[in-house]
Amino acid sequence: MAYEIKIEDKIRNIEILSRDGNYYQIAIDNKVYELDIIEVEQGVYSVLHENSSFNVELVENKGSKSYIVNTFFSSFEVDIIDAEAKYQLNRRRDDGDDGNVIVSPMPGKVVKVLFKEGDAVKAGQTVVVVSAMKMDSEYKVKQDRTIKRILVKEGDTVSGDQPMVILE
Amino acid sequence: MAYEIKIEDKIRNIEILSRDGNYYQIAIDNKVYELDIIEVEQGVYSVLHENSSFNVELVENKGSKSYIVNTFFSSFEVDIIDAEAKYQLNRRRDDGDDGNVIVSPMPGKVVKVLFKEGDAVKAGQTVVVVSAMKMDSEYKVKQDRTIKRILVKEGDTVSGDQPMVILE
Amino acid sequence: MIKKVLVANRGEIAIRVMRSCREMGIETVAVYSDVDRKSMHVRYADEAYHIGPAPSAESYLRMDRIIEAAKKSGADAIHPGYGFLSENATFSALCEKEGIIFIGPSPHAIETMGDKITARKTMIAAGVPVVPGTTEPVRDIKTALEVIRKIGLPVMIKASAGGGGKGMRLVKNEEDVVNAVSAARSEAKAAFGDDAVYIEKYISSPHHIEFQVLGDKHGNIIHLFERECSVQRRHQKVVEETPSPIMTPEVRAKMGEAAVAAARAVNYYGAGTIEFIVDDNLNYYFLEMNTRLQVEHPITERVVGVDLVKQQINIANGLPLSYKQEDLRQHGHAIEVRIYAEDPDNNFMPSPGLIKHITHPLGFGVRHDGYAYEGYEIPMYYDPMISKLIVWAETRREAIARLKRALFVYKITGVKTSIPYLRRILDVPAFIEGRYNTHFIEENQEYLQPKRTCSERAVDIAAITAFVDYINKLERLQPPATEKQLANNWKDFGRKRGVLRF
Amino acid sequence: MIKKVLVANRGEIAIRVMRSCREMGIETVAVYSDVDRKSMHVRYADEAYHIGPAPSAESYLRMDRIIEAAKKSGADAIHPGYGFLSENATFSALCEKEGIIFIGPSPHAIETMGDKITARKTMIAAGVPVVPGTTEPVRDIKTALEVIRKIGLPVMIKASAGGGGKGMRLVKNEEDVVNAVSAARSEAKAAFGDDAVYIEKYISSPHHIEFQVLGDKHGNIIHLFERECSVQRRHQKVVEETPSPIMTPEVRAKMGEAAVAAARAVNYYGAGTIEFIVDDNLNYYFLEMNTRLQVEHPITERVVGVDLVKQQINIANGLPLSYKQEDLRQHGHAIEVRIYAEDPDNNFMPSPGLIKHITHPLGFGVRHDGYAYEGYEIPMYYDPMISKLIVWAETRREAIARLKRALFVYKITGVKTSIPYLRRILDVPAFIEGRYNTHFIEENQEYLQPKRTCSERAVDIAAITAFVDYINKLERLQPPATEKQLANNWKDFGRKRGVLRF
Repeated sequence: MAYEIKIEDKIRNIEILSRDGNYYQIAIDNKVYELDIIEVEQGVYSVLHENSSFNVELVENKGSKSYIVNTFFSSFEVDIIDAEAKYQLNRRRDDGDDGNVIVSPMPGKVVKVLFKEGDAVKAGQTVVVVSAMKMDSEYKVKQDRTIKRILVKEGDTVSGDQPMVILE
Repeated sequence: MAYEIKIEDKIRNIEILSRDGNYYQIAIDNKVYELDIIEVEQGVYSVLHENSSFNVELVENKGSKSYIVNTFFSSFEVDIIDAEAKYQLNRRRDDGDDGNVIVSPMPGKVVKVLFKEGDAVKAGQTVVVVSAMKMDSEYKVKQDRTIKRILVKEGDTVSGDQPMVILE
Repeated sequence: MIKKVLVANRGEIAIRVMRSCREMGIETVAVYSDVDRKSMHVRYADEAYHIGPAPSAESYLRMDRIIEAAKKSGADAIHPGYGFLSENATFSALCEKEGIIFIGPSPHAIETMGDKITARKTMIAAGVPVVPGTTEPVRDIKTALEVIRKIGLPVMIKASAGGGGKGMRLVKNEEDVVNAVSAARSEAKAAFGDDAVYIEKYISSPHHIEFQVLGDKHGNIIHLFERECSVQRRHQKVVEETPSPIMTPEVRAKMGEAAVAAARAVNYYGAGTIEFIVDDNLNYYFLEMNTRLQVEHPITERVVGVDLVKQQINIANGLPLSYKQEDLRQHGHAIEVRIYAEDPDNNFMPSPGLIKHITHPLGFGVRHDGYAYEGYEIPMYYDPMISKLIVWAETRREAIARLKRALFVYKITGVKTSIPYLRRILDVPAFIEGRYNTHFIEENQEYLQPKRTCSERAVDIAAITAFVDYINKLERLQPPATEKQLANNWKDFGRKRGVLRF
Repeated sequence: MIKKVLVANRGEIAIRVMRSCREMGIETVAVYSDVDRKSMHVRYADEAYHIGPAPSAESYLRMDRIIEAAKKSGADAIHPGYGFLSENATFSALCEKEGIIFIGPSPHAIETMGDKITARKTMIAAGVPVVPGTTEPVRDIKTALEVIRKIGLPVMIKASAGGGGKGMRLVKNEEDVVNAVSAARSEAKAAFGDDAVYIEKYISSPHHIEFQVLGDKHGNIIHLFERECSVQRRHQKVVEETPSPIMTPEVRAKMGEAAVAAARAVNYYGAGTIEFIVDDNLNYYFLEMNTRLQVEHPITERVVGVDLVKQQINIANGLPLSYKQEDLRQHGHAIEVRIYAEDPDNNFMPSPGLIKHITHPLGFGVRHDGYAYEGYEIPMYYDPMISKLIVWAETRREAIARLKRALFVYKITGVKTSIPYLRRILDVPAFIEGRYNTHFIEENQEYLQPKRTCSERAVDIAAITAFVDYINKLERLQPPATEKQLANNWKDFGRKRGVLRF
C-alpha cells in the first residue's frame, strides 16, 4: 500500500515493495532503495544503503504519525499522511485556525499578559511574555488583531505547544 | 496488606503503612522507615532516608516478583513472596526437581556432550561442555548418577537458565 | 581538615565539586529545590536536603536554609560553585560567623572586586593596567566631557552599579557625547537608583583573555596561564580554549605577573580569575576579577594538569600551595564547548524538557562535565547549560579535529541543543585560523546559519526510516491474522504482563 | 596518503581506530559477522560490509573476504586492531601483494617476533638481555639436563611452538627434572606436533613491564616509556598502569634503549610493544614482542600525550616520525582497568547478554574506550571485554582515588561485569603500595573475595525499593476502582496507543 509522507515541506509518495527481515525494498517517489534497516536502540535505527552506514534517530513530534528525524547534523520533520491525517489536514485548512492562536513553543512560566480579552492590538505589539531558563520570550502579533480569549494568566506554568491567546 | 520478602536468604515481613506521593512509611519486620522513594530512570530509584541518598537499581531476575537489586557495590537477590509464590515454593520443595537438572547458567554454545541417555556417570565427571566468549565451562555431576534425558546436542546454542540434561 | 562539604549549587558544577570531594575522601551534601528532587546532584551526594521551591530566590539563594542544612548535616564547609551565592560577600561572612568554612575567598576580596570602581582603583594602585578612563564615578556632564577629551574617542559609558549591559553606551562621534552621557545616566538611575557612570576607552577589536589564579592563606599566589574566551554570544561565552591562539610567551609572562599582582592587591586566597581585555596588538587591560571557579575551568585543568577544586579545598583547609610558579607548564591544547538546552535555529529559544536519549562521545582526549541523564526533565527555572564537552590534543588543529569527531556522535534527544551550532563554529575560517575577537559571532553570522549539509540520499533515508518505524508500530497494533497467531500473542501478552521491564 | 581505512576488527578497538581516522579526515569501513549487525563499529563507520557467520574463523579471520571488502569499498589501507589478524604475517604479506597498505609492521618483523626461539636469538644478537636459557630448540633429555645444570634451578620448560600455557612445566627440584622434560615434550608433541622445547631460568617474583615503541619506515625508532602489567588473572591483564611503581629513571632509560634495540633488530616500523620480565632487583629480560597495538595503549597515550593510532597511520603513510626521543616525557600517572562481561563472584563465568542500562562516570581525568550501548546484546562468540576505563591524575595515589570515584558510579546492568572485582583490587594493600608482581591475584585471593560492605540499612532499603517497585507495578495492572477512573484510563489508553514511545 502506498502512503504519502511529508518531509522538508514536500509531499512524497512512499511504498514498501518488499521486505525480508531487516532487508527492505522501498520506493520513494520513483526512486527505489534497497536497504538494511534495523532498530538498534529505542527510536534509533541503523540503516545500510549500498554499504553506507547511517544512524537515524527518531523522536516523536506530535503524535505517532509525526517525527523529528535526526541524521548527522541535520534534523527533519517528517509526517506520515494516512487517511486520518488527510482528513485533519483538510479540516484545518478550512478552519484557518493556526494564525489565530498564540502558542507557547516551549515549557515556561507566564510572566506578563499585557492585554485583556476584547482589546485591540497593533502589529508588532507584545501580547504575552514567557520566561524559561533565565530568558524572557515575547510573543507578538504580526498584524493588527483583536484578542478573543486569553487562556493563561500571569504566574501560570505553560507546557510546550500550549495555546495561550486566541485572536479574532 | 503485609507481604513476605526474601533477601539474603532470609524471609522478612514487609508492609506499607502509609504513602503520600513519593513519601512512604514502611515497616520491615519490626523496623519502621520513613523514606522518599522516586523512580528516576527506568528501573533506577533514588531513595532518601534521614537525608542519606541511596541509588537503587532494580533488574528483573526471574519474572516480575524476583529482582536483582544493586546498591553501591552490593548486589542482592530479592523475591517478593505473594500467595502464588508461596504455592510454587511448596510445590517445588515436594518435587525436589532442582538437583536433577543440569542447567546452563549463561547463553553459550554446546561444544561437547560426553554421555548419552541411560549412561551411568560418576561423581565429578563432566557431562556437558558449553563455550561462551572464548571460555569453556564444564558441567559435572556431584554424585554418581544416571542420565535420563539429554535435551541438547553438540553445536546447539543455549540460552541462560536452559535445562540441558535431566538426571535420574 | 574538612570532612564534609555542602555544595550550595545544582547542575553540572555541583557534581563536578562532589567528584573531587569523593576523590579526597570527603563526604558530600546536596541541597535541592522542589523541582530538583530527581536532579543528578541529589543522587550523586551522600546526603541531600530540601531547601525550598523552584525559584532560586526561594531556594538556592536562601542563605538561612543553606546554613541550616549545613548545620543539620554536620558539614564543616560550603562550596558555592559558580553563580548563585558564589560571589556574595554577605554569604561568605555569614559562613565565617557560623563557624562553617566558605570554600572561596574572603568577604573583603569578594567585595572589593565586586564593585567595578573600587576594583579599578585597587588595580591602578597595584600597577595593573586598566582600560584608560575614569577612576571616580562621574556625576556630571562637564567632568564627563573633560574625561572623554583626555581619553579620546571611541569611549564606553557604563553605569557604576551596573551589569548585564544596562546603562551602557558606546560613543564614536564627538557630536553624540552629550546625549550619550545623559542617556546613560538616566538609564543607570532608573535601573540601579544611582546615576553615577564611568567612562572608558573603547577597544574596537577586543579579545577576552582571562588568567586563572590560585592563592593560599599564607600569601602565596600563582597563575595557571590564560584562557581565551572571545567566542561570545550576547556576553555569554560559547567556546573557550587554552592556550590563546594570539598569545606570545612574553605577553603571557607579563599578563601572568599582572594577574598575580591583581590577586595580591586584595590578599586573595582561593581560586579566582582575572579577566583582561586585549587588543590586536596584545595591549592588555584589567577588566574584572571573578572571585570563584569559572565554568570554563576544565580547560586549564587539562592543559596544566591541576585539579582546581581540590586546590580550593586544600586552600580552605589552610594548606600552603603545593605548586610553585616555575613547576607549572601548559601541555597541548584544550577547547571547551558549552551545550545548552536551546534551539540555535530558532533564535536560541530555551528548550527545557525531558531528555529521551543521550549518546556521549568517548575516547582519547575527551572529557565531559554534565548532569543530565536519560529520563531527566530539564527544569525551566535555571540556567540552560546541560553539559560541557572538553577536548584535549597535542595541537590546536588536532583539538579542533577531535572536537568535531566528538560533536559528531554527541546526541541528546528530547530537547533542542546548541550542538549543531557549535559544530558550525568550528568551520568558520576565523576560528580555524585562531584570528577572532569578541565580535566573532556577530561578524560570522553568515557561516553560523543552519545549512543544508545533507545529501538527497540522506533526506530520503530519513523519510524512509520514519516510515518503516510507523509501519512497524502499525503492525504491532494490528489484530493478529490467524487463530494460531492469536494464541501465541496471548501467550506473549501473559509473559509481558509478568515482565514489565525490557 | 591514506584516504579510506578498513578496520578488520570489532568491539572497542574498531571504534578506537575509527575515532582517530575521523579526526584525520580519513573515511572508515567496518566489516561485520552475522551477529554484529547491531554492533557499534558498524554504526560508527562510514561504510559496513558483511563478511560471514558469527565464528571468527568464518568472518573476522577470513582474509579473502576482508580483502574483498577492502577492494569493493576502495579502502587503500587495512588496520587490523589487536587479536584476529593483527599478528598474522601471511595477512600482512597478502595486503602488500594486493596493493593495500597494512597498518602494521612488515611480514618479516611479525614472523621473526612471532616465533619464540627466532625472537630470542635475534635479541641475543642485538644485545638485548633475555632470560638465561637455551637458544636452540632442545630435542633430547641429555642436552636438557646439561642446560639446566648450567642455568640453575628453578627453570621453566616451554614448548617451542607453544602458547597459552600448553607444554609448560616449572621445575624446582633436581629429582623432578627428567620427568618434567619428558612430560613437556610429549605435551608439546600432542598439542603442536613438535616436541622441541626450550628451557629458561624461572623468575620467582616476576613483574611484567612492557615498553611501547614506534618506528618509521626511515629507520627512526623511539620508545614511549613503560607500562606495568603485573596484575594478571590466568595470564590475562586486568589492571595496567604507567609509570610502573617500581621503576627508576636509570632503569627506565636502560630498558627504553633495550626496547629500541629490540625493535631495530627486526627493522621494525609501526607501533609495537616489547614485553620484559623484571625481577625484584630490577633485572630485566626480553620476554616477547607484540607487533601490534596493545589493549592497554591508552595509558601511554594519556601520560605521554601521543595518539598512537594516528602515529600508526602516519608511519603507514611513509612519513618520518614527528617526535624525537628527547621530546617525550611522562606527565602524571594513568591506570587502565578492563571491564569484562563476566561474573567475578562465580568463577569469572562469562556473562553475555542484553545491556539494559549504562551509566558512564565522567569528569576530569576519565577516559572510556568501549562499544556497548543500551539495548545492545553482547554476543557470546567473542572476547568478553566490554570497555576500558582509563584514569589520569598527577600522582599514582590520586589516580587510584579517581579510579575509585569513577568505578563507584560506573553501572552496566543486564550482564554481570568485573566492576566490583576491580574495585576490590584497589583496596589491596600490595596494590596501594605499588609492591606487586604477577602473583598478585593469586596471593591476594583473600582480599579479592566478595565482601559484605553494606550496612543493615542498605539491605533494608534494597528490599524496600524492590517491594515498592513491585507494588507500583501491581497497581498499574489493577483494574481501576471507579467508573470515572475507568473513563480516564480509557482516555489514557487511547493516548498511549497513539504514542508508543515515552
